[in-house]
Amino acid sequence: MSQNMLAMILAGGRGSRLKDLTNKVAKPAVSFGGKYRIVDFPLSNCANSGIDVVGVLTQYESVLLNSYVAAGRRWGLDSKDSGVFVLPPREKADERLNVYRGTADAISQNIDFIDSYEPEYLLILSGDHIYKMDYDAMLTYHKERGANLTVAVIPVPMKEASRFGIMNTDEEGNIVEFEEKPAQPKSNLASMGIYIFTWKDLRRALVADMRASDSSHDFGKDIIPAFLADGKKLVAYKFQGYWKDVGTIDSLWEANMDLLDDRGELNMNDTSWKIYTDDASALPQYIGPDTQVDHAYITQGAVVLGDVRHSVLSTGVVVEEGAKVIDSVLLPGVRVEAGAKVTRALVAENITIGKGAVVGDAGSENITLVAKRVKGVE
Amino acid sequence: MSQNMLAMILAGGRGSRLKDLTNKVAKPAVSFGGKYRIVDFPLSNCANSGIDVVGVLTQYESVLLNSYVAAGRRWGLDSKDSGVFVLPPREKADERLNVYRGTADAISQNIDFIDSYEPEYLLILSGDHIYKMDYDAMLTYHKERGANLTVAVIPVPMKEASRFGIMNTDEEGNIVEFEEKPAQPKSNLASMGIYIFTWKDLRRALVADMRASDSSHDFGKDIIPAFLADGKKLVAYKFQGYWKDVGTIDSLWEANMDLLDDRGELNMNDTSWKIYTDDASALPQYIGPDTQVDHAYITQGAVVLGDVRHSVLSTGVVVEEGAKVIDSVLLPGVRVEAGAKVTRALVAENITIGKGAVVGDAGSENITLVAKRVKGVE
Amino acid sequence: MAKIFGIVASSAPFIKVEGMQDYRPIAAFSFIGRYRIVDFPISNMSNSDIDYIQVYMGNKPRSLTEHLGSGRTFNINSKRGKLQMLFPQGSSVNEIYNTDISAYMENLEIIQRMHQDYVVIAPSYMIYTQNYADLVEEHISSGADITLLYHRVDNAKEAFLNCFILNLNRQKGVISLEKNIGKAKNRDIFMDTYVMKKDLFIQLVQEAKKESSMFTLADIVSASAADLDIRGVAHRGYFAAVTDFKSYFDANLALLDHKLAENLFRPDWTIYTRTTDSCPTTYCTGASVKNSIVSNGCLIQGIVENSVIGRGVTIEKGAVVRNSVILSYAQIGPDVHIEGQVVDKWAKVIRAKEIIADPAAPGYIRRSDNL
Amino acid sequence: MAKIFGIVASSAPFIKVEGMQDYRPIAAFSFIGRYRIVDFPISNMSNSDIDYIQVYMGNKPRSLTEHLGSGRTFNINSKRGKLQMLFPQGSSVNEIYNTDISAYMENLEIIQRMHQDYVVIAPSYMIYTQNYADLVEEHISSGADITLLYHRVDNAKEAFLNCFILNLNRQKGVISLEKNIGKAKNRDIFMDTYVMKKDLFIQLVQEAKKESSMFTLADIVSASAADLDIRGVAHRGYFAAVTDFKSYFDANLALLDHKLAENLFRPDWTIYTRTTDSCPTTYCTGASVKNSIVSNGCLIQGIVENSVIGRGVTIEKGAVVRNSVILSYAQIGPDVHIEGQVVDKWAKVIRAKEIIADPAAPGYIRRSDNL
Repeated sequence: MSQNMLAMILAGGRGSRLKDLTNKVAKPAVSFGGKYRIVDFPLSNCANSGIDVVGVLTQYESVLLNSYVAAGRRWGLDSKDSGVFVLPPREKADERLNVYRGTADAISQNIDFIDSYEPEYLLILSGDHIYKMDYDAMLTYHKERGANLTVAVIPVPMKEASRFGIMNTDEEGNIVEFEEKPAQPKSNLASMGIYIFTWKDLRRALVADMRASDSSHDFGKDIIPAFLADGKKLVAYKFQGYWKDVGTIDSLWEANMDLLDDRGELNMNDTSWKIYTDDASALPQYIGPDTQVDHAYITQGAVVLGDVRHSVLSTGVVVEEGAKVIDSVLLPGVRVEAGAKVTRALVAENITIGKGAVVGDAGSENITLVAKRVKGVE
Repeated sequence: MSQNMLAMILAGGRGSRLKDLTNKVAKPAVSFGGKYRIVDFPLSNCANSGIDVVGVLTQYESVLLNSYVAAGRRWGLDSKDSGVFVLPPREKADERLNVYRGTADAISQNIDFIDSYEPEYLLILSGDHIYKMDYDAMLTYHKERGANLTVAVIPVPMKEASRFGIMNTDEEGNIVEFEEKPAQPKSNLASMGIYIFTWKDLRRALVADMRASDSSHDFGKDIIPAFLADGKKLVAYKFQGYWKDVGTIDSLWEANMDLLDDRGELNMNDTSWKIYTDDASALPQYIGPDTQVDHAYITQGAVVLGDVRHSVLSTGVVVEEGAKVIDSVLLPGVRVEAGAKVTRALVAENITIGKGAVVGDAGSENITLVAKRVKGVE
Repeated sequence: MAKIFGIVASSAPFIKVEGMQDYRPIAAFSFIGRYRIVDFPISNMSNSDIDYIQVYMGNKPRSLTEHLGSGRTFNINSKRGKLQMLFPQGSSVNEIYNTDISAYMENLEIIQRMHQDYVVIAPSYMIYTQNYADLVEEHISSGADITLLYHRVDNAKEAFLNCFILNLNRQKGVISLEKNIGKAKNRDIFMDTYVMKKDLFIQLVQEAKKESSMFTLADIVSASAADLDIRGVAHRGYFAAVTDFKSYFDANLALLDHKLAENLFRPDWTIYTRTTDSCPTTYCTGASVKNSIVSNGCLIQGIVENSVIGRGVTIEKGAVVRNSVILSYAQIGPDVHIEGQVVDKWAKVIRAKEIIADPAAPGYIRRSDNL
Repeated sequence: MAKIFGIVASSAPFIKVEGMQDYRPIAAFSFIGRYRIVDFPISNMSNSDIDYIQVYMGNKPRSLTEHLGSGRTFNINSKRGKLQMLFPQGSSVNEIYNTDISAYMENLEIIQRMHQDYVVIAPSYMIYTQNYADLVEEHISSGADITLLYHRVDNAKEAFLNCFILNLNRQKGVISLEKNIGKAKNRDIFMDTYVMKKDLFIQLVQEAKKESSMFTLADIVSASAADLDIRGVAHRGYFAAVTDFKSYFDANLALLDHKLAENLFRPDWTIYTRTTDSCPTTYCTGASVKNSIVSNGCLIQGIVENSVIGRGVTIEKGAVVRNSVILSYAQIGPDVHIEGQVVDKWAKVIRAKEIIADPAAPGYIRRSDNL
């Protein structure tokens, strides 16, 4: 069955800046927003954009990620010709088991998979951004402009531009130059790491790149420069809306906090563009008789018997009597025992904060990551 | 969600005795019986035995196998708590990407996956046998006998016993000795490579085996002998019925031919124990106006305009006018052009036998594997 | 294990929930926000490894059809098993003819073709958990012809008024079934749950049909009490029957007792339901929520106490909701005060500033109403 | 691309297929063994990227409900889209009231809630392929209010007798719709397929209801021909309408022309259907099969010519089947000779040794019959 556009999600990296959160799970599988995982965003965007087949390129500790995304039913990607396919590096007849040497190499090693669907276009995504985007609208733009490659860009404040890959464009939105983290940025259009390639063009470039001994096999470092050098048509597709890289504990916490701004820029309640996820078999949330819940984002399966202020509570979280949770994100299964106090913290899955314990610091610049059981205070 | 019994299918090997058939697909994904793939048998057996979660341990060129088994809907293994999970070797936080060093090591490396389901029992299967078996009945036997390990065995002719792993049992069916391919077999009970372990016992043995530097990390060579040495209770579960290892071209051809014996020992038409597979979107088969079809097993999507005798025709096979197919197995997408003749051959997927060409030999001892396009004769 | 198939019966025509039932069968009623009543019998069966389940649809089957889907939601293997929906054939003008027996007669060919030996029949208007595999084991080892599940209650004078009661002898043999007309407090309420062999079931259905066009399965079982070995098995744990509007309201609010809720929803006995992919609920600054069950997708800006809030409900600033059951997507406008109400799906209460009833006689606001 | 939702209409009450229709709606009729007629409109929609499809169910919805499932079979994303089954509310005693309009009126709230701008309405008793996305594009660029799909035929005297014909002007404007009563050979048969804006559709439904309780959508469209810009678009390719028993028989056998079948079933336009997981078919020694379409799961020991054989059919030794349509799981016993018949599902012809009819007036053997 041929598909017009296939999506490939680069889910590889260890995500070591997320520290102990990624000891047991790959970054895209990290919990987010009470009931979601980060990878739900690109996958739901694919489903809502009418994409049927998604490849997920994994490498590091991917068993949870694999089994999570393989159940494509969560995003409706399990109908007759649809599927979410996990693509780890694999042993071939003529070579030993490989690892992916770079983002472009991850695609190169799966050319046979992609070819089997005979796509006209290939959409490349990364697995660690929070945003909602209609890739079909981007494809329409790619076709209208007759581009070989369309890169989604988002305007960032000029003073932060040097932290990003910057696309310098002409008046018509053609990309004339790409600079990775330029010291002196000429533009504030940051690459979102979202590419639509005309497949036959990318395929040719990948085959050449595989043979190039000096290549780092990376889209930003090798493929885009090669496209530019070859005089290919590269256009920038400007995205408006919420978009956040959640590569650090602080940015992950911030993105969670942004959800408290209900019906905000990232409107999770918009039924025309839902984010789908695994549906936990949990009771609705229960708010006890003697609690204060002031500005909170809470999901089913949470039991709140203590006080919660300006916080995000995930599935199965229990806040016991007299406990206080302030400016914090509690990931699934966290238990805050009676009288404990959690402030400005991100508490990892299934962690218990013992009776009367105090974690986090209202005055600290950084968010406290709590990834180990905290003993109670007698 | 805890599961009573998890199944793990060892799908790893290259299957090099299947020669060019496994250049592009792993052995369990090889086509069989017109519309099936070999791995449909253990997976359908799991579904019909009420097993919800199946892990598939892959290594070699597994992209087709991965994407095939990951769509668990084919076997109904996609309901709320079900799934077919592809488990390749993977990079962990503390070590580099591993390969599976043996059958037992493949399980050892996935202890965390198995533990997450808290199973009481673990069923180990291999991915290259054709048979129908109720694993739930075997589990009942395992529990009744209070065994630590139950091994499914099948009686083989005594003179062939030295080709198998042989289980020597006492009168009560307890396994007292295991001999791999014994020169002087004491029994004709061959191991089918199907094990039910009480998980906590196997888990302990695997942890020990991982540390043993002299171990080959193999169930037959290491784990079973260790169980025997430890005085664990090992029982043999006698299986009656059709069972065939399809590890060579000849045995694969034979197993296909066995299907011509309709409603035979392996009754594919038994609606109480269906073998599920991918459903091709194909027309029903069409038999042309001027053909002879004499003893054939043909599936939907085949178009027969020539003559077919004692053969198996898969999805999308076309036999053109005047062509003859005799004692042969045509895998999906094979086209036998006008006037060509195929005898005693197994023709690989999507191969075309050109006009008037002649392949195979009625008198040869071995089956001819046709894995490359055969040119027509003008 | 014995081979069992399940039947989820449609509620009898004499059971009427005013208002709510105009829009959907009781089976499709929302329960504590997230569930529908039919989730309980189906999850009980699925968890008991019964993977072939027939659900008899009543009138207005659309919402129930969508909710049930292919059964994947309920962890039923769609290849090995089947969640089959069976429809009444052109419902009779006079609904006294719409008995369970007539539904079974219409689908007798399908029932006869089942290869399982035993059938468990469960109601779609009662809420309880029960391991049916265990019940069938008990049935088989007792040697009974029919096993009926019952629940001992001490409030049969004012509750369970449309249910049957079992009259049992000392050996738990069933002497007869009779309608509960509130004569005594302590009664053994029949949970409309049967275990028997498939063949006996078919025989009883055919006999009932011969006897009278108005005969129900309960009637023929009662009439057979002298001839067959019919036994009662007591059920323990949470049990509610939705037989009228008040019992629906009470069954929801009863689960505000969180201990009771944890008793009904045990980790080893999942109650499955269809997801709507709604996002978590937002509690705004100024909201105050006490002793309430809240579903996902809500926006809460007002005061909520002792209430059950369904999915996607909006409770605006200054609104007060007490002792109420608010169904999905309802909207309670600013400064509106609601007490002792069931507010049906999509209803909007904006202009009516005070709708207050005693929870002993709760009020009802119709679906999609604008007040 | 314009946002479109699809409606698959239930066949009108005046369309009757004797025999077959006693057991299932025409939508659920088997077609060349493997398919059901409803597969065509749904696959056409799915392939046109229409992922929200309403199917209006007629009487006896069970088999159709099971066939449709959640829509996954038809490659519809179950999250983004929906294959929704809508049921008639207690069918009227007098079936002239069971119009398409009354079904739409009953579900008007759901239709109004759709967020798509355009609707494509397709019949469930006609077999053809059509890219609806292209048709909607054509509709939009033409500026028409309503676009109707039609097929030019040259056998309207003897076929398509229950269909409407379009009277078109030179610009393909629709002057009127009328019933085909076989007056002329060359006619533009209306394919019961409409494109219009959702709002206009709702308006027409409401007008039709006001006009007369017996008005159909075709009636109100015909009545609006003077006021609205209604245009015809010609369809090319295979087209069949199952409006009576003979047309059902003919539509099946017509596809024995393998070139015609390849024209209807193109590789880039998959017709989806639900799998039954049946195994391949066994042709035994001594069997002889010529010019026939054979489904999976059959056991063929006899002679089959110019016939369509459904799934799991058994044709025993010495049996002869010619010019016939054998539906699933039927059994043709030893030495039985069948010609010009439709043998319905599960029928067994064992004792009747010769059942022969002229294909011009084919015979029918009822479902589950034993002959």
